[in-house]
Amino acid sequence: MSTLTILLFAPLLSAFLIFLITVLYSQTKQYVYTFLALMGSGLSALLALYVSYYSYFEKQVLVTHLFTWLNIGDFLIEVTLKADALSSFMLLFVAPVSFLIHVYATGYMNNDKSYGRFFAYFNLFVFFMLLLVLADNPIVMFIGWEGVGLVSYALIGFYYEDVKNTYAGNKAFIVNRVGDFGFLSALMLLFLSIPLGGFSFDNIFLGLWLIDSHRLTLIAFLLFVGAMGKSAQIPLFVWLPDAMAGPTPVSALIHAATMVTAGVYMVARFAPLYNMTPDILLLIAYVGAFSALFAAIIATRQYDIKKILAYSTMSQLGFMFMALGVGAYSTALFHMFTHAFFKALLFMAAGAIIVAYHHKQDIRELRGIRASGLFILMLIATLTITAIPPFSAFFSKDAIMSALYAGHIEIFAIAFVTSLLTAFYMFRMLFVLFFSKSEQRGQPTRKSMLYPMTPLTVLCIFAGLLNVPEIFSGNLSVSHWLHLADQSFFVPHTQEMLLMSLNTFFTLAVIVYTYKKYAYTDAIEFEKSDGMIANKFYIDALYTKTVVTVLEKLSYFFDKKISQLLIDGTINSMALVYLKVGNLFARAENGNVRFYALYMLIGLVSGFVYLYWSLRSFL
Amino acid sequence: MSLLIFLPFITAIFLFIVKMPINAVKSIYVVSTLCVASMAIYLYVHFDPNASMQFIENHSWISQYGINYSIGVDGVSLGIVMMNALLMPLIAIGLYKQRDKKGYWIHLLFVQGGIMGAALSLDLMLFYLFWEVMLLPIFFMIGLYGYGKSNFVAIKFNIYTIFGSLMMLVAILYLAVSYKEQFGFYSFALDDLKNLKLTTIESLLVFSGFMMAFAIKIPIFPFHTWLSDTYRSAPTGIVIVMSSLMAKLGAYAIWRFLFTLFDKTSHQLAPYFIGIGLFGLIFFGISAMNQTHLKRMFALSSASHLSLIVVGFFVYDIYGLVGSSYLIISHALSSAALFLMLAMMYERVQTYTIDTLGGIAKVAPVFALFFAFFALSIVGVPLTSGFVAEVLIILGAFEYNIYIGFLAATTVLIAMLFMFKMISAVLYGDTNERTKNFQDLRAHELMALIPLALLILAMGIFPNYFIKNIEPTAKTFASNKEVSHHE
Amino acid sequence: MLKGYMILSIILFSIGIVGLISRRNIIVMYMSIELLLNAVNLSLIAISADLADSSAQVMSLIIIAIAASEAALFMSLFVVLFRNRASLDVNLFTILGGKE
Amino acid sequence: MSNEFIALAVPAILLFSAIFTLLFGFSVHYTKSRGYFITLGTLFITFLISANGIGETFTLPVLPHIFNSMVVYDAFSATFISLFLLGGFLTLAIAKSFVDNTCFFTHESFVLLLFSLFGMVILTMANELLTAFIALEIASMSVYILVGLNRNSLRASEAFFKYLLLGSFAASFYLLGMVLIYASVKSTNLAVIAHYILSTNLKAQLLVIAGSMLIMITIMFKIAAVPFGAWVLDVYEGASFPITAYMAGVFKIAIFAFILRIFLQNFIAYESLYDPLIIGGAMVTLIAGSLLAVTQNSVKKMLAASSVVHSGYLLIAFASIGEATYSATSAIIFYLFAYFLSAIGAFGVLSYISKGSDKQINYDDLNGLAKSRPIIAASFTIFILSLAGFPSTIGFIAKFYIFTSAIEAGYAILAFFGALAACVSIYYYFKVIGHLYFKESGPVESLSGEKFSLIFIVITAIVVLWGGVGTSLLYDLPGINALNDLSRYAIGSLSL
Repeated sequence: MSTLTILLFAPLLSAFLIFLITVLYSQTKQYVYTFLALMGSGLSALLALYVSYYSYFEKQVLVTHLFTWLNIGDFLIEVTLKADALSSFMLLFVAPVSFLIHVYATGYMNNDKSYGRFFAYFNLFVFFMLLLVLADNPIVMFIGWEGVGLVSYALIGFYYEDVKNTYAGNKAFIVNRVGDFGFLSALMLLFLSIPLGGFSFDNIFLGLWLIDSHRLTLIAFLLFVGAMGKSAQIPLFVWLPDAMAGPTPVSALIHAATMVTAGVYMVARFAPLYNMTPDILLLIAYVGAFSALFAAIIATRQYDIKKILAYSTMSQLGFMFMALGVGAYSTALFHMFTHAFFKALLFMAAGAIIVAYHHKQDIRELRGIRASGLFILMLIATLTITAIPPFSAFFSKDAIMSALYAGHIEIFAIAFVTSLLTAFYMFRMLFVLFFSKSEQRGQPTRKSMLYPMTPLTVLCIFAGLLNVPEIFSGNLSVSHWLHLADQSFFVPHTQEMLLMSLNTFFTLAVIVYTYKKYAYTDAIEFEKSDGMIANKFYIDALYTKTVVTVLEKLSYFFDKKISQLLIDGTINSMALVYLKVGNLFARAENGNVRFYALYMLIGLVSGFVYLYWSLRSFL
Repeated sequence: MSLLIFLPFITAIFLFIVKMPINAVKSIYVVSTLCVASMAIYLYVHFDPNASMQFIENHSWISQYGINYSIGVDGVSLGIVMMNALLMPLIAIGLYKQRDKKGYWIHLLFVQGGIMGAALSLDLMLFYLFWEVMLLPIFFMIGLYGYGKSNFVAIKFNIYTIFGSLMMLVAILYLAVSYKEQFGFYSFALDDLKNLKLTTIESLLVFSGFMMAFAIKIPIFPFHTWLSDTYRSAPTGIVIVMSSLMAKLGAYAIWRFLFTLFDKTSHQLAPYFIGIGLFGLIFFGISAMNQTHLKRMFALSSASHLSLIVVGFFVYDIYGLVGSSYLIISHALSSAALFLMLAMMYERVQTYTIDTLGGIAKVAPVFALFFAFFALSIVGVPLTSGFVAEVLIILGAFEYNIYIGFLAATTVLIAMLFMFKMISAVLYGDTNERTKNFQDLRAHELMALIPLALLILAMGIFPNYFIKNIEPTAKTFASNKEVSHHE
Repeated sequence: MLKGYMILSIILFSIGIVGLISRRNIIVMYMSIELLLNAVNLSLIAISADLADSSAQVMSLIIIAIAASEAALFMSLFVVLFRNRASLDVNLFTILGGKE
Repeated sequence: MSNEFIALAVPAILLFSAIFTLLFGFSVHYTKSRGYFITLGTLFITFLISANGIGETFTLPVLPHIFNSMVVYDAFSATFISLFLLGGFLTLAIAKSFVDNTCFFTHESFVLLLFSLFGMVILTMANELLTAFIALEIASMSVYILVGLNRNSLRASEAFFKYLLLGSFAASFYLLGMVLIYASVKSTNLAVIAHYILSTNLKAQLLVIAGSMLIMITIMFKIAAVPFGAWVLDVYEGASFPITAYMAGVFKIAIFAFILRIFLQNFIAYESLYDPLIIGGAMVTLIAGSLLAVTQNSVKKMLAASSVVHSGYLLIAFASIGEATYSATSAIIFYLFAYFLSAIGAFGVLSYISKGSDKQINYDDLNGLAKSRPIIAASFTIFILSLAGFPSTIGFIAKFYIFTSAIEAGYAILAFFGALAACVSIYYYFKVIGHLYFKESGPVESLSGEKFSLIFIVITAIVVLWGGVGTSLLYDLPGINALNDLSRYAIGSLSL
């Protein structure tokens, strides 16, 4: 039993146990589930910390070979766990954050009738996520990849009594599957293209240079399609807002901190491949940029807390993809790192508010709530997301900005606008919630929900220190640790300084404007809640029209028209015609003996005619 | 090994003759099928992956025409044999409380014997015999225990399939006669007929004769119209047999006979059949989308998967072959389980229409769990056997041609189109008065379903253990391909 | 010489056939059948005379015998039919037949 | 015992017991069942005797100095004789219940049956055209009367009328043909004709060809090949069930015995000339027969029409005699055996159900039979399957031989055609099974089951099954192989 094995299977085991208990004995006390769930995630969290520590300081790579999954022809798939720098970095925040959110969930889901089922899924999710992270070949990674999608499907539709939730789940899974379609095809092509057998990442990267560039571009693109699906980028983002139908901890863990970032992780994982396909990189950058802007714009007209946060997630993911697009992989990952913390925190706070104010989610109804503790947490998180120094996101985002500035100025412009919009909608939410003349009080928040937030808050503030740029006499330690195939770009310190200050200044300006607009006013009431933006630019409607309806019609056409009418109709009518002919023929058999004699005569004559014809030469 | 074939027959005849209470009939059925299953497992354990054809038995039957009773098993047929042996007892266990008709079980035994014989026989005449004999009990069961206008459906199905088999019969005879012309004596043995030299047009015709039979059985695209009605009005036992065994038998026969006898022709025609297969894959999948009758939906979904199997076979490289034979097994398991659960559901709510259902998860969580699991295993999510098979087939398709590959990969999308909607509509939502006192799975039903679920998982997580039995045989065929490509 | 007889018998045979098909009265039909047989007899006799081979005459005698037995059958047939339907018109006897 | 004895014994016994029954019928001691069992016994004994001769190849002219080698007794005739004696035996045995339930089965009927069998025996042994004709007429005339046996039934008498009229019409063709042949060969002995054909050139054989054509037409009439078989539906419908079975099964065999002998011995030379005709005839027969069969509502007429289809199959084999003599001939023999078993069985079941009434049995009259009389239904199903050529029944093996011989002769297209016809036949045959099993029965009247007939029906059914899968592997029973050997010997005995 190696470390990684335990790390991976602890959550699975607890999930399995919880599942068994729920099935076998439904009157189980809640604390049993709690204990099991926290054991599973907690254990893996500890080990994750150990592993990443090990990898960070010892610069060692842990490898564990479990078993051979498949071995046909050259198609050799080993199930091997591998914690290199990248994986350990992922572990570093995935496992602990999951643990914290588990703790939070124990409070959030308290006295829920399907408490056990929830934690079974939750632990299962952790397992798949870790599998995704630790996999050392793409196929196993894909298994984890689909696994998380599956669990998220189950968790979105967690409250299945309302069918709409399950439909949201279906939507999420189907859209993800579209991405997976790209991913899988990419993997197949990749395997067929690399000459030497074995399919671990190392082999792939060894073989890359033998693949012709067109094929490679195609592969890179398809991989990115997969990433789009998971990370909710244009055009495959539609599922993310609906995914908020699930319980808030789910949104916090799966649709903010971990799963949705898998796309980023995957692209970073394939960095060597992407470095060989610059045009796809550019595409990624643009997709990221537009997704970010798009999401930010929509977010300005949302009223549901979780929806707003969902769009902000999408927007932040957009930032990460921009960074990837210009080849600043470690920067992207670092932003993902900080994002995990502040977004988790935001969701948790939102969840706390939702619980406290009996499951109201519309900020117009929640106006003027009074909860100082939550307000502070919310404020810190919001400041972080708007990248105000010295909060962690400042460092990560600034790094992205400067990278963009060095790389593509137009993308930089988009990013800049987006960040201002981010400030706008985040503070809009904040002010509307907390700064209002009207006043309402809810129940106090449970301890088990508050405790996990505190470490996250701390991390929000200080996590940035892990990767201080040398401009602040830091040494980008994370980037060095990851030593990904980053493309190097240089921005003069003066310019970078200027950028930062401009950024910060404008952000503050926006915040002030927002304060003027929303704090203690009813501006929110006067916003018209329809129109382009509020309706998400009619994208959903568009998809419904183009894809769903067409498929429905096609289905009807195939089944009713082609199968039943055309083919089956033909066959049946053949039988019918045969019967008709038979009846006609039966007429000839009219029972009159003279006709029978005539038939005989006809036969006789024709026979002799034939004989004459064939023997005429002898006559 | 003949016992595998004849024990069911003997039991059936015994049951037919002796009068006894229905429970005794069921238990005898279970016992005998379990015996068959244990023998099959013995077979599996002693199966040597690297030897080609084993457990061979050979006796002369009609000597003037060189027709022999010769049976044997290899990597190709192993899967079918195992499925046939394993599923049959599970049907009885799962439906133990239902189906209080003696004939039902007798016919099922006949079917099992027939399928077993067809899967094992190495002599074309013998194969044809079992292939046809199999139809009769199915015909009777549809007519006797079926729903709706079962009489018409039964006759239509019979004519449809027998038409195909007659074409095959003529083809077989043609082979035998031309063998006599070339080698001076009749033979129907597969190994002899391999050595035939046929002209292109001859082999083309004979090939299509065979293919007609198989295409109707499977069914692939234009021959599928008997499918949905038959599934709809057939009783569960037969639906399971059809979707999990009979159709698979057709697919298996493609490999066993067509690829063995007409290596080159298969290669020449491969593109067309791949095209038909892909078309069917998408066509059936989309047709299934807005079906309201669950059996019809699953009928079309299995048709879609079978088209994928056909694609995998005709791609004709090691990945395709192995993947398809793996999909045969895994889909047999999943669909059998699903149809079993449908029967259980029908017993509880007396309906198959989706709209009238809903909220089952609330009242019967275990049922819902299993149902969702099997449905997902059809969709082919990771850790289920379907995933492995689909990955392999897609890989083979990509190796064949990149565009084919993309089309084959759409299978990961197709199945979802209807599956998830169906799951939501049936399991989720709130209960209605039909489903509000829906009883959860009983012990014997669990006994039937759990093995299937475990097998599916095991095949999904440790595929290598299962595949190593198929692979060597597939390798030989794939290497044939190399040869015939070079020539 | 022979040719003439042959032609005659052929003509008779044809008359018989035509009569069988064209006439509606059963007795007339029977008569045309007799005509057929006798045409054959005639030709046999002629051939035997031509070949100076007596066996043909034996044959014709046998045929006549057979014709006689047939006559017996037909007579009984007339009785039966007439008793069932007071008529011997062929077109009346069509209750059997392929048509439903 | 010596073959000479057999050769004389069989027809002699038949004749004797026929006359005896005829006389005995007038005595006061006569009861129907006695007459029945006398006939049955005769048939059984004669069958045993003749069956003694089969299984080896031999040929012996019977008392040539007396009969002027008009009749010959060889393995061929022995085989056929035992075949249709068995057929007659089974028909009569199964018909027991029918005979008991009907008034018109007087002693004359048994006499006629025996006479007709006698005629067939002679026909099979005939080695000379006129003898054959006399035999044929003896047989046919008895059958004519048997058809019209039920004087009070309009159907029966009409069937009698049609059969008689057309039969004598056809017979006249035979005579004309014989005359033409005689005119050029100066003899009607088959051996002489064969020698003539071999020795002279085609120009000198024009008359022979025309004559053979006419004879063939008569035969085609007898075996009800389209367009000469128009009578078959009406006559089968009109005749009472046992007689129908007798005609369909037994009489056909005798006819084929003759046609095979004369074709193989003499006209094989014209085979290439006739093939197109026969092929055309086969196709037309198949089409017409299946067309007629699908449209019928009465099961009896359906079986009648299907018998036309079966003649079509036989013609397929017949067409391929030239290229594949051995396999085709043995196929024909096997097919006849298979067909007469199945047909006698099927008609027998019908007669069993009809309980002696001459009412038509429609499909709906079979409804729910499986519930009321499962054994009858089961055996009926077996017969039907065998007629449909479903595997594991003897009918399948028969079709298998037919198709094989056709392909071997190079007429793969004919085999394909036959397969299509078989596919159509599935429809009307399985309709019967459907009605037997799937339809709900009306009021089930319990008829007093005649055990005797039932037993024989079951036995026949078992034989049919055994013929399908039978093999000498399991026990030392004669299986399919044995039957094949029989036909081999039979053909071997013909002087080819």
